[in-house]
Amino acid sequence: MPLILATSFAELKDIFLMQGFAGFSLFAVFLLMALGLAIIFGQMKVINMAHGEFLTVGAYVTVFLSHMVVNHAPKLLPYYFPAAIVCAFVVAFILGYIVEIGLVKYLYNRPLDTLLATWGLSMILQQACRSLFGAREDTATLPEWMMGSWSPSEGLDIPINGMFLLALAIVMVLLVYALMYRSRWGLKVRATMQNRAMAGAVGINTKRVDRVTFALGCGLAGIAGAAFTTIGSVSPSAGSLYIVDTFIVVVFGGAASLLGTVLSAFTIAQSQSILEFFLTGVLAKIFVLVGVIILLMIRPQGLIASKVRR
Amino acid sequence: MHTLYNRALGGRSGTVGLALLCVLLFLIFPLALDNFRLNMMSKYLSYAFVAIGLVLCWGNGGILSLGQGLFWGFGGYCMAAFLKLEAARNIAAESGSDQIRALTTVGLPDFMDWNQITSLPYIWYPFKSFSLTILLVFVVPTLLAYIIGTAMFRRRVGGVYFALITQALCWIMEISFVTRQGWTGGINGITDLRTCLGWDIRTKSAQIILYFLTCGLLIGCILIGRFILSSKLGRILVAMRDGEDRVRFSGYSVSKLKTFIFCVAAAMSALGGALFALNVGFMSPKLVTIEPSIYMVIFCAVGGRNSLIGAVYGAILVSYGKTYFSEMFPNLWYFLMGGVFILVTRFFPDGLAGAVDYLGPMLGRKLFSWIGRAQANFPAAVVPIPVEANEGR
Amino acid sequence: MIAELEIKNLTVSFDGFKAVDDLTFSVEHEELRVVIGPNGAGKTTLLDLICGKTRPTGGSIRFKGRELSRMQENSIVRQGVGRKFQTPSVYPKLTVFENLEISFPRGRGVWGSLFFKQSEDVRERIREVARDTYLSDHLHTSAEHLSHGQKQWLEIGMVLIADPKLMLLDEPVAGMSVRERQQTADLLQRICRGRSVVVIEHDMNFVKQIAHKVTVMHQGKMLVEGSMDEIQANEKVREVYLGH
Amino acid sequence: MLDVKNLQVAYGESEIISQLSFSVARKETLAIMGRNGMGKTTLMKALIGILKCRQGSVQVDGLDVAKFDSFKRVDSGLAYVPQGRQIFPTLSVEDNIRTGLVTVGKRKIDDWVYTLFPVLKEMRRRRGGNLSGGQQQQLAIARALVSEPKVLLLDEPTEGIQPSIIQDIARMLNELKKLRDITIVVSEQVLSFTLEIADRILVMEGGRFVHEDLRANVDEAKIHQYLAV
Amino acid sequence: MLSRRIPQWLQGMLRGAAMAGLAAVLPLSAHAADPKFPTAAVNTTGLAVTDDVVTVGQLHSVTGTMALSETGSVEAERLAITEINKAGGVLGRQIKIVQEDGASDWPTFAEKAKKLLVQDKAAAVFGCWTSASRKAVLPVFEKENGMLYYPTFYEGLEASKNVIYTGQEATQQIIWGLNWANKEKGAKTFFLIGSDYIWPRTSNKIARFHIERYLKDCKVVGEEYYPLGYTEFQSLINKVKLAKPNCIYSIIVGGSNVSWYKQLKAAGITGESLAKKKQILLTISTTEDEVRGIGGENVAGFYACMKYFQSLDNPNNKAFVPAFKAMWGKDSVIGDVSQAAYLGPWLWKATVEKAGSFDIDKIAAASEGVEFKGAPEGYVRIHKNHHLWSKARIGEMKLDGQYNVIAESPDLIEPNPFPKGYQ
Repeated sequence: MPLILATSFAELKDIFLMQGFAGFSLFAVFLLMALGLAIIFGQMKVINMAHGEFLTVGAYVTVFLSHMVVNHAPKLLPYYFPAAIVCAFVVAFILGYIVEIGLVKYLYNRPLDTLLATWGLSMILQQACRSLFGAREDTATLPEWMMGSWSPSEGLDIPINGMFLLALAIVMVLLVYALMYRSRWGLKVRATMQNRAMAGAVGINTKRVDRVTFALGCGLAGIAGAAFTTIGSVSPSAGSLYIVDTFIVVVFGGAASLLGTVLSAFTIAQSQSILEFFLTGVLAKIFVLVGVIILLMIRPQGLIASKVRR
Repeated sequence: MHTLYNRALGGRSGTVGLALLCVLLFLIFPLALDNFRLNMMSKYLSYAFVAIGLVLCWGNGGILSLGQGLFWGFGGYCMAAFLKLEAARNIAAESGSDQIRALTTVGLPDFMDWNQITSLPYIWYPFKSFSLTILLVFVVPTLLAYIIGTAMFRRRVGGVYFALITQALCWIMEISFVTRQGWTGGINGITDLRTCLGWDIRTKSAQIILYFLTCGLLIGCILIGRFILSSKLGRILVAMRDGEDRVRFSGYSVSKLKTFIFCVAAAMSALGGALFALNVGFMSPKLVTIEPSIYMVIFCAVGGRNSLIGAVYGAILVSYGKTYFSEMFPNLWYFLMGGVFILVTRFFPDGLAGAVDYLGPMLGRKLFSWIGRAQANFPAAVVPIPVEANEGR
Repeated sequence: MIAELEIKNLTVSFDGFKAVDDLTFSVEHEELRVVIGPNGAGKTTLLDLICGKTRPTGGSIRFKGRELSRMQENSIVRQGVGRKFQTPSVYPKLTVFENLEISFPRGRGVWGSLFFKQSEDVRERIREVARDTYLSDHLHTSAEHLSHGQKQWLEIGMVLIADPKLMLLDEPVAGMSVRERQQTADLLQRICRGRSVVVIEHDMNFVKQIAHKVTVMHQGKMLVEGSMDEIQANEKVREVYLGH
Repeated sequence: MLDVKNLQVAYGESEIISQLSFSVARKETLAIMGRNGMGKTTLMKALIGILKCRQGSVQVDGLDVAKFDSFKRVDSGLAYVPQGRQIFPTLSVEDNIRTGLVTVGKRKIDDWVYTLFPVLKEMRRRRGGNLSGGQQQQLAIARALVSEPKVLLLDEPTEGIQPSIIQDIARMLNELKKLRDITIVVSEQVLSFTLEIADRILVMEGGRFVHEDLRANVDEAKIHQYLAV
Repeated sequence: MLSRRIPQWLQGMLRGAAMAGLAAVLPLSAHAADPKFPTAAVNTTGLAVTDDVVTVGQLHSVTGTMALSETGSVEAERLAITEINKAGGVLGRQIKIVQEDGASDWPTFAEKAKKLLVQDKAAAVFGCWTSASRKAVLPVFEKENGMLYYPTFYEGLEASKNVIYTGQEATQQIIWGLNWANKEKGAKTFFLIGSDYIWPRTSNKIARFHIERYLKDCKVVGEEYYPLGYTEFQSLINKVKLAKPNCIYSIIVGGSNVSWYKQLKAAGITGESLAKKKQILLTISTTEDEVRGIGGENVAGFYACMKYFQSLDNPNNKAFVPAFKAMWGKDSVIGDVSQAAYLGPWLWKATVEKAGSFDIDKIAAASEGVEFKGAPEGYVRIHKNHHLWSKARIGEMKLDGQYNVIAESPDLIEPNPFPKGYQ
């Protein structure tokens, strides 16, 4: 790259720092997307093709709130975003709860059928968003503090929304970890997902666990949707763009492992970001996907697999 | 002869089902549909090839591929490449505009001109020959399926993982095709296909002939599918779906068998893709990617994942449903299609064929009792109709 | 006499846990060997290793002088090794006849199975095996409708029809009635003519009936080997296994 | 303590258990014996609610639980140790035991559990799936016991377990009966084990009871005959 | 905005229903065939033209990813048709619309185009947005002899008897804009960015050629493409920072726009910061329609080169904007493409009246020289090559999502879809 040669060393250092951070913020994006699916697909073995649409729902909730705030209470603009995240979670959670009762609960142990049914669901949700909010793109008005960049030195700009995403992703991972592996509720989930009948026979209300777990996964997607309004647009079909990436991250990580999901999101994000810098966006995407598929062929169980004699 | 009757036609009940389909395809549709709708039917039927392939590899072999669009697309692109080159050779005679004529290099597809490609890329050379194209239509996708299948099944990647990986492969294919637009026509695809060996495929008569060609090849694929399923291989497939290890320890190479059936499905898909290019005169990366691949699985699921004939009905019904709903309710048809998918998976996991198996005997009994009564009223007049047509499937 | 099956220093570990630990073991021609041992002693893992389901971490498995430990499962089967699993794995949706037909050792390749012709000798052989395994009356019953014991027999039949030189049977009489056990014992006596058989079993009465020689495994290692009487007299065996 | 009346259980068309009635007194240990396929496991699954009963009532301490889901039955005082143990393989031993604590709403595993099953204390950080069969059996019993049941259902606890551990289990159950106010229903095929723990023996065949004996005057030969045919 | 968009959705539906009702009722009550133009004379090829109704097709994506871009065109075309109907229709005939959904899927476009022409016998079709959808339907229109009014600015390299291109072809938009950047803003180095498909690629090719050949001492320092719908532009932004071009030339399309501009801002690149370093960002793809989705605060200070901006100050536009808002809600915005879509029905009406016939061949022949003086962009005229003569303008983005028009080409620019030397 003759370009690089023409630039001073200090500048290069800044660019590399920023590029490294670009990888981190992509990592945060992947992680937020994949967390909900890691629960729904990784634990419950439901192939939820409508996962992207739950993300869209969360994003629309945020946009809706932002318009409300702008129109009716502009003073709250700097503070509304955390509330929007909570609302996005709640709405997506409730929607997920309803979907579990109405559809998913009939399809446990038929993973490939969940794929087809949730594909239908995703069409319905997309159209519902389109009918309610219009086909056009919309955007959330962000609080001023979340826009722009943090510039510790001249030439070095670290995007604030990227930092926010990264922080949010880390917090969410820790919360999910605590919930799944440190709480009694997580114990119930893990027991139920391993052996539904037996979990019932030791006194766990498995139906409720199923409903809440699925809804939780959807709620996490809602949070991801809210977070994405900081970097992207909202449109009815926005969610469907992420679905393949999300599945790749979860599968590559080793479906049932939270640590695996984190590692895989990191690996994929950093390699894509680095390749993007030296190649072009499309080539980077192709290389990363092919690489992941080859690795999955060598190691079908994913990066981290639980080793146990069953 | 007798074994052939039993194996390819599937005995009596199979023959009846096939005969009904033939009547529908060769008589009722051509008589009842106008040329426009008949051409659409050819399009639907070219999807049915994929569905039949999926019945073999998913319904019977337990291998769900969400990447059938890949093979369908390769078949289609191979055929489209040939047709495009022919159109490009005749551009001077065909084009409506002097300017286009003046600016187009004869023998070079128009999109290459737009991308400043001055000579035909080497990978396009084989498509100058019709026979080589036909060969490639089958060889390229089958070889691809062989490579994917061998790599994945050796490593025992199966079930959901296989489905998701093939889906990703589809996506890779789409973005590569889009980005190499000088070679592939990019996101536009290969459009404006005109003649095949000098025969204008856009005329009414050509479309009718192509319709019958499609139907004939489709029936051929059903027969091949029947032949495979009725062989020992067919039973091993079912056995493999239910207990892979046992098959392995009966001395079979599971990965080879799986690869074989996956290749068969790929070849059938490719044939469908090639026919699509002929019928529609068009090939696009939009047809190759994830969404159509899922639709293809849905055709198969709606028809009944175990039934070859059901797959054809599934493809016709879902595609027609999509056309009909979107014509009637251009703003709301997503609701209707989505609802259909949910209802089918929820209430008819075995699709139409399952519903027929379930309802058929019941209707048969009703019919029988009705005939019985009729006979009681008119003693010698009515000969009982055999009711076992729907049984034994 | 040269041993048909020779296992030397075989080791396999899962996640640091050694399921089979430096095991050396051999079976002779036409011998019926029974392997006993407490749960988790590595008996089933041993069979998995021989038939290729599990790859060993170290050591060698030689059958008739050929090394098996690097072969694919289906190649091992073609060397003449047949395996019956602990929980009977038959094809539930197929009939007894079809189950046996699939297991018939001809037309195992892709093209072979596609153009496999069900000739009279095949049918005759299927009937013969069905007779041997007491299933003559059920030839056209779906396997899912058989009783537990009959499924066990069917699976033995499926292994038998391939005429293996070494049969590995994991708990063949589990879930059988006493009468069925007797019939199975007779069957095994017949089977081991012309081939070697390795059986895993818990039922000591049954073991007494069939075993030529007994191997006791404990914690992945061989504890003792000998006739049933010697085993029952052995102090160590009493300690770990029979208890008091 | 446990009263079962006119119980009927079926898989699809075929009825496995029909019109079965029996009752177990407080602190009594009832053994249900019979060969494979005679309906013992079906009965157990129906009692804990993994299988739905078509008809009949199941009263635990006077409360009819026949229409309840499994978890509510556990709440009402039933506990279940299934055939084949069915511990949660990727959960640690500790977590496996904790799943049983869900109904009582406690977090901490009481000391008596480890007193009763010392081997589980050693293994408490291991994954359940990596335990040996006998250890898994103890784990499954511990998991059932921590929910402080009134009635403990044990389905073939000796199946596939080495004889020495079978002895241990029998000893442990007898100790338990002394320590706690517990009623036990156990299904078994091994008569020697049964005789060590049971107060009363019912023999099951074809989904109904065909023979009853108190331990005091058990007719071993007769029961052997039922088990043997 | 959104709080009142929910009722707007209902309103939209009601309006649609009302319009359908209008179309159904009006002809009955209205006069019979215009005696000057009997149906037999104006429709000799069996189009769906009766004594009082003429059927046209409308073919856009209302579902799928492209629906967000095409909605504006659907609305503008409906407005034009409603206005024409109110003004007495075309040759005394009311226009009836058959709407079809292209579903963002090119093969579907081809299928629906064929349906409109073969089954519905539509006298004209207003539709398509992406180049790919146009390429898909083009053979159908040529084969079945239909008439398509295509609204989007596009790459050129095409001229068909059966299409009227109401948007600008590449040279009308690119060359004048680059000259402006070079002369007025002193841009010497350019970084070309685009979505990965034919329009951005072809446009950038023309741009590169123009920069390297015709602009003095100018060069292209980077050229990058990203897939449609892509949302991660940080690596690209770093590359741009490294290259330090005077002009970031952006042809990002659709949903990616929002991510692109939001991430630019987050990386510290704003109109203000660029101005300090004597840099500019010039786009030819981001209309007011997109800016609404991006948020004006993210794009303020960037420049766009187009032929129409909503803020354009002329009498036609002063009437057009309120009419549009009255029909589609006061929050609606109008972008370049929507305006071009609005021209379609009017140009068709003028052409039909000029030809005195609905016949496709006659319309195709009569199109040359047809003018529309009421065009919101000012004045347009159809060229022999079926493209429009039109002006080019530069707008500067403002915080409120509107453009400030800061420069305008003095004359109408001749459409030249096959520019010599540019390929």
